[in-house]
Amino acid sequence: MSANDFNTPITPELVKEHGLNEEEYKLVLEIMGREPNINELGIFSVMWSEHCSYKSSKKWLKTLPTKADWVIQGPGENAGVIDIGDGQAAVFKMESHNHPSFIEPYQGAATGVGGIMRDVFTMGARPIANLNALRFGEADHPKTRHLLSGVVEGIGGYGNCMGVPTIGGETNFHASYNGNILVNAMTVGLADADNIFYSAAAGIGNPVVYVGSKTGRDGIHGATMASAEFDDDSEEKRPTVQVGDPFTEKLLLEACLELMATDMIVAIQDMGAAGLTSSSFEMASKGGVGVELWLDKVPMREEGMTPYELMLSESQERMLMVLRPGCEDAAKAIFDKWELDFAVIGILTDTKRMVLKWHGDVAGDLPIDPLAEASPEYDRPWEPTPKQDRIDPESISAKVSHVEALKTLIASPDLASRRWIWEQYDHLVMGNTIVRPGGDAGVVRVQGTNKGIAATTDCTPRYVMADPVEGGKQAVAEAYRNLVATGAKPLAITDNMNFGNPERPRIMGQFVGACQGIGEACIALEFPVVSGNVSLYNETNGVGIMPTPAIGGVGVISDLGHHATIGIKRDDSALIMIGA
Amino acid sequence: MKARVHVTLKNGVLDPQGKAVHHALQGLGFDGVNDVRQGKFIELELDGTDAAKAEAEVKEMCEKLLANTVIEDYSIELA
Amino acid sequence: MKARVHVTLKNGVLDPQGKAVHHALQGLGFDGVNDVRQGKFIELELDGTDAAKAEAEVKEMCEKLLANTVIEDYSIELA
Amino acid sequence: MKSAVILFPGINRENDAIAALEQATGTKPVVVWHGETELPKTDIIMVPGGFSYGDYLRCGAMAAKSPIMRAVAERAKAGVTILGVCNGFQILTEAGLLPGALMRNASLKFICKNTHLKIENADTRFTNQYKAGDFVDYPVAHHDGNFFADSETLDRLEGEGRVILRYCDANGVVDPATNLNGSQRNIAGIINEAGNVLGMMPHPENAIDPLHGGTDGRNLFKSLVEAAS
Ligand SMILES: Nc1ncnc2c1ncn2[C@@H]1O[C@H](COP(=O)(O)OP(=O)(O)O)[C@@H](O)[C@H]1O
Repeated sequence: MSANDFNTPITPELVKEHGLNEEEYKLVLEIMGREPNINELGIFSVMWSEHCSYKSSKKWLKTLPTKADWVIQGPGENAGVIDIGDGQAAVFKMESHNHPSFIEPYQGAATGVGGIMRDVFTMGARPIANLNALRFGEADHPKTRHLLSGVVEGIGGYGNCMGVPTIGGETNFHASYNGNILVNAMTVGLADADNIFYSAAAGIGNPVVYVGSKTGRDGIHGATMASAEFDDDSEEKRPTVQVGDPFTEKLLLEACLELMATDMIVAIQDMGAAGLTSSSFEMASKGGVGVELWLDKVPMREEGMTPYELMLSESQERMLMVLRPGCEDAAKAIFDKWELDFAVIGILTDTKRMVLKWHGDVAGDLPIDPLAEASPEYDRPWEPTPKQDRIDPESISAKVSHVEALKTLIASPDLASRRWIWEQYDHLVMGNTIVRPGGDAGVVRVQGTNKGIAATTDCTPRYVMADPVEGGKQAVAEAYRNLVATGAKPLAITDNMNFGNPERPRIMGQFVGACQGIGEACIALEFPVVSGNVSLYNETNGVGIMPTPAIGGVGVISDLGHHATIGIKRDDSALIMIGA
Repeated sequence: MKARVHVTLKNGVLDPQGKAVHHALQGLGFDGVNDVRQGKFIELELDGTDAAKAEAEVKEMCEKLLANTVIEDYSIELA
Repeated sequence: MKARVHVTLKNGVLDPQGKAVHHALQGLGFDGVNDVRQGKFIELELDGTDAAKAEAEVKEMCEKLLANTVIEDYSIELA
Repeated sequence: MKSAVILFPGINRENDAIAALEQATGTKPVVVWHGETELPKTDIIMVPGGFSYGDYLRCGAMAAKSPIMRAVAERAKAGVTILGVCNGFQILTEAGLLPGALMRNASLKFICKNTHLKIENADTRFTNQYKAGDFVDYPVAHHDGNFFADSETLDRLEGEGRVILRYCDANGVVDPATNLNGSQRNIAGIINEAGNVLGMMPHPENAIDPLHGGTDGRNLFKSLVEAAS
C-alpha cells in the first residue's frame, strides 16, 4: 500500500481480515453513509475489536459494584483512583498481555508491564509498586520452562529498569494454559488526590500533542490479534511483536510527572493497544469534541510509513495530550530536557469528527461517538456451569500417609516456593518496601509517612471452573484476607478477567457467573471494583483455559508500627486458627 | 573449526540499544552518524572438520537458542 | 558509508554469557561445541565517503564509548 | 555537612540515596543533573544506583561520558569522598576512577536479595564505624555485579587493602559457594588508590531503617560523616 493510496478497494476478504463480521460491517456502512477507505476500515477494526470495545463483556461488567465513599474514580479511565487519606490517592489497575507473551515471552511480558505503568502515570501518579499474576502450562510441558523464564525476565527487565519495586504476585501451572499462558500485570501508583489527570479532551482549538518514542511499524493489528483465538499457525504472526524500551519509558515517566506539576495539561491518555486510534478517539469521545490529526507530523521511526500504519501502530512508550493553548513551548522544553520527541500533531474541533490529514489531503473522516461509544454490544447466549457432585470424604481412601501427602503438596509446582521468581525482581528499589514478596500481600510505605499500601493478586482458577459464582467470590475474599493479614484495611480491587471464547455459551456462562460472584463479594465486603481488564478468546485449538478472573486488591495500613508479617517470630509461640 | 554467528534485529524492530548508543555518540560530538544498530556476535569452537555438517548444526543452534527468530535474524560464517 | 564494529572480550577475561550459552547448548544436546564467546556487533551508518577519515573516526568512537578497553578488543570493517 | 547526588537519565535509586545521606548528614543532598559541568562544593558525592541509559551497551558506559563526570573526576583527584553504589560503581569503573569492570552475573539473572558481606578493611573513610572482620547484611539488586579485573590488579587491590567488602555467608565464610554473582575473589566493593572513592554493588542505603528489616547500612554513611568532619 503506498503512502497516499486511500483507494484500496474494500473487498469482503479485506473486511474479514480486519476481524469485522457481516453485521458489523453493515453497521460501519450505516455509520459512514458510504464505503470506508482502508484507513477508516482499519480504525473500525481496532476500535471494535473485543480488546478495545469490550463488546462481549460490557453488559456484565456494568453490574459490578464500583462505588464507595473513598472511590475517586471508578472504571472507565486509564486506572481506578481511591482516597487513602491525607490528601493522597492510590491509582491502580491490572492488565493482561497474554497473547504477546506466548509469542515472545520476554518482550510480551516487558511491554505488558510498560503498558500498565503508563496507565497509572497518565493519571498523574508515580508508580510505587508492581505485581503480576501468571499462569503457565504444566511444569513439564516442553514450552513451560522457556515461557516462564522469558516472562519473569521480561517483567524484571522492564520493572527493574523503571525503578518500581515488584512486591508480589501469584503463579500457577495447569495443562489448560499449555498453549495460552496468562500474564497479568498490575501497578499501584501514588498521586495527590487533587491533582489527578483525566482523558476527556476539552477546549476547541487546543493543541493535540504527541510525546515519547517515535512511531514504527510495531504490533500493527496487535489489538485484533489479542482478540483472536490461537491456532497452531499463530506462531507465524510473529513480526507484530513489540520491543519494549524501559529506559525511554523511565524518561517519559519523569517528563510527564514534571509537566503534571504545572497546569499545562488539559487531558492526557497513553497510547496502548490500538495506539493513536484508541487514544485519540477515547479522548475526543469523552470530551464530546472533534479532532483534526496531522498524521504527517507524527514522529516516525521508519521511512515510507502510511496513515494506516500510523493510526494502528502499537509502538510503546508514547502519550497523547491536549495542552492549554500557548503552552507548547514550555511543555516542549520539559520533553527536550528528557530527550524525548514532542510534536503538535493536531487540534481539537467542534465537529465531533475525527479528520485525518496527510500532507493536506484527507486520509479519513469518521464520526467519533458511533465508533467509541456506540460500538457493538453483545448479549451473548450463556449457560450456567452445572453443579458439581458433592464428594463424600469418607468415600476416598487414604492412599498415602499424611507425611507423604504433605511432601507431595510442598513439592507441587503450585505450592513450591516462588523465590526463584521474585528474586529476579527488584522488590526493594525506592526504599519503601516493608513487606517483601513471599507473604500474603506486599506492603510499601507511602514515602515520608508512616502509612503503608498493601497490594495482592489472587485467584484460584479451579474453584472458578467448578463453580464460577463461588470461585469469583472466593478470589475476592482471598484478596481481602491477604490484605487483612498484613494489617491493612482493604479498600478496592482491580480485576483481570481471563476467559476462553465468549461465543461458546458455556464459557460465556463462566464469565457471567464470575462477574456475579465477584459483585456479590465486593458488596458484602465493601470492596468495590475501580478498574479492570478483560481478555477473552484465551484458547488453543478449541480448548479454553480455566476461567481466571484475577483479582488485584489494594488496602491501607494507617500505622506501619502495627503491620503484620507471615513469619513465626518466636519458637514458643502458640498457633491459633480463626475463622470458619 | 570455528563458527562466527551474527545475530541482528529484524528490519523495523525497535532497537533501544542502538538508539541510545546513537544518541550518546552525538553527545560526544560525533555528528556524522546517521544510524546505529546493535547486535550480537557469537564465536563457537566446534569439533569436527565437516563444514556442511557444522553449518547445519550451527543453524540448528541459532534456531533453538542463539537467535530469537521472532525479532532477530542470524547469519553464519565458518572459518 | 557503513562501518561494522566487532567488540569482543579480551583473552583471559571470563565470559559469563558465553559460558552460559555453552552450557545451554550442551543441555540441548550439542556436544561438539568446545567453547563459546559472546561479543557485540555494532553497525554504524556514516556520512561521507572518505574511508580513511571514517576509519579514524570509528576508532575514536570505539576508544571513547563502544568498547571498554579494560576488558574488550574491537575491530572495524568499512563497507 | 554537605553532600551531592548525581542524577543520570535512567537512575532510579536516587531517592534511596538521598534518604540515607540526609539521615547521616542531617541535610538534604543537592541533586546534580548529568548535563551540568560544575559541582557545588560538597564533602561527599554519591553516584546512585539504577539503569543509567537503560544499561544499554554496557552498564554505566554512557553515563561515564556525561559532562558532569569530568567534574566528578576532578573532585576525586582533589580527595573528595565519592561513593558509587551499584550502577554508580559501574559508572565509576567505566569512567576509570576505579579499576576493573562489572560483568553480567554468572547466573545471568538479576538478583534481588539480602546478602552478608565481610568488612575487609575498617580503616577507611567508608568503614571506620565497623570493625575489620565484621559481617553485615545489605540487599543487592543487580544484573551486572560480577567484578572482573586481571590477576595482577586483583593482587594489587588485595595487597593494598583496597578490597573493602566481600560476599560471604551468615558466618562470615567467604568461598565460591557464597559468591553471589561470580565476582573475582568474592569482591563486592573496592576503593581507589587514594582511598577516597568507593564503588560497591550492594545497597547500604536500603538497610537504614528498621522497617527495611535491618539497619546495617547506617554505619557506612556514618563513617563518611565521621571521616569528613
Ligand atoms: N509472579 C510473581 N511475582 C512476584 N511475586 C510472586 C509471583 N508469584 C508468586 N509470588 C509471591 O510468592 C508468594 C506465593 O505465591 P503463590 O503461592 O502463587 O500465591 P498465594 O500465596 O497467593 O497462593 C506470594 O507471596 C507472592 O507474592
